[in-house]
Amino acid sequence: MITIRAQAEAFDAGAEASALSAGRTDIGAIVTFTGLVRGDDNLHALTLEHYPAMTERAMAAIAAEAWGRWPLAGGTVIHRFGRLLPGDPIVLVVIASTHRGAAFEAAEFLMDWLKTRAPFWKHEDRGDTQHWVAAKASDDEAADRWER
Amino acid sequence: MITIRAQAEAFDAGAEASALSAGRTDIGAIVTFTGLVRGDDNLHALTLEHYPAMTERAMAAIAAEAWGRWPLAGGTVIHRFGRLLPGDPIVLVVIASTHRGAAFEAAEFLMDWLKTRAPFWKHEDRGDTQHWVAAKASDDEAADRWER
Amino acid sequence: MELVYFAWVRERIGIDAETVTPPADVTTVTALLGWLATRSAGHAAALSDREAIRVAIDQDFVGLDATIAGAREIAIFPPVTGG
Amino acid sequence: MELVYFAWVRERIGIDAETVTPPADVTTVTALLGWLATRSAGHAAALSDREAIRVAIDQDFVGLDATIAGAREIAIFPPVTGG
Repeated sequence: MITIRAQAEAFDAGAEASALSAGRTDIGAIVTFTGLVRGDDNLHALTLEHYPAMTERAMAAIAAEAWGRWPLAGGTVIHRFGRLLPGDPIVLVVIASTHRGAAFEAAEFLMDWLKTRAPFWKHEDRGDTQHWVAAKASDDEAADRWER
Repeated sequence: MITIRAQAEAFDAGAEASALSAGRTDIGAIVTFTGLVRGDDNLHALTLEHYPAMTERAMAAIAAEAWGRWPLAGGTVIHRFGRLLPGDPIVLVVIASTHRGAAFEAAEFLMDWLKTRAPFWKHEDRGDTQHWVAAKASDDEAADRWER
Repeated sequence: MELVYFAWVRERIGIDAETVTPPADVTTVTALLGWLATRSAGHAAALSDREAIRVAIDQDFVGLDATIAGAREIAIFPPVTGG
Repeated sequence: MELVYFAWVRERIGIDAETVTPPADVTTVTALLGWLATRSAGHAAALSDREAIRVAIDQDFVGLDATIAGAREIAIFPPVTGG
């Protein structure tokens, strides 16, 4: 099962990964992805807006897709919303599997689809300028790799 | 820089990842891979033999190759040796980069090459049988993906 | 039906939600967007570039040709940028 | 030169290291393995399947056609299985 959460609070990536494998001896590989706020170009803060009624539903659909595609032993996906500062963690994907190939692929897939199919919008405060982040063609291409 | 260590002691994957990004705001993505001992088929213990005079030299060469291939912000690779039990962590790869694509690729590359180019040998104790693990063709194929 | 707006769509329209009753001949998302754009200058500015508009009906993404019949909540927003 | 053995190569030979002085006509890894195999039944058993043997000279992996001239330490072992 892949647990999903949308939350304002920070998360502890190491604790989430440890929780997945605690007491189990059937897991051979854990892949953890943490996305962080980069402070380049004078970024003061990044605010993530989301669509509360839809967010966890969309994240659960993406998680279910991953669960159906790869033989996974467990997973946790956390996406934050609200105001974040440079260096703050934004998103966490932890995937446990018997073998490393499935864990790496599923984690990459989840990130690619979260970026293009979960209802979050980033707003950047760069001090003298404020703007909504535009969707990237490279993210669409990354997501399209997994179409079938 | 990618820090490499061969050690008997366990490691704390979360602490290693946090240490990489502490005080920095230029990192957008951290990928952590943890390999664990699986307890299937009645495995009692897994003992990793290594070639102490060569181990860290070989790990450093693999790390240097990754550093040259992708734009990375930092990394840590830890490989344990000695007697391990089901559920114990064996190997850790943490890679930090500006973007997620490079971090995922470099982490996968490091695991594929560690499996085929670092002087470690696994010995399995399954109670009534003891044997050296044979190299897998699938690991050679995974490593060959990165040849150029 | 309830309409909800996010990100710059919300900012340009100036409100985050409204309840509307479109005319009977407005049966698709495309028709709804066309009708909404006539409601105010803010609506018109928010919806002028249809390529930049995404829509969810009752919390599921839909295409612009989707029917709005039976919809309780329609969300209108830019392409998502989370992750 | 110093020879070091690992994993089942070490177990079959029965020792983890030895110092040897091969004849002058033994100049390559392949020739060294052939000469070593004549030293004991254990050496012969360890080295019988050349496809399963890997070699490092002075802590660098080498192929079977590598020269052993100047080598200080030659390690002989099965394909690695770490990770």
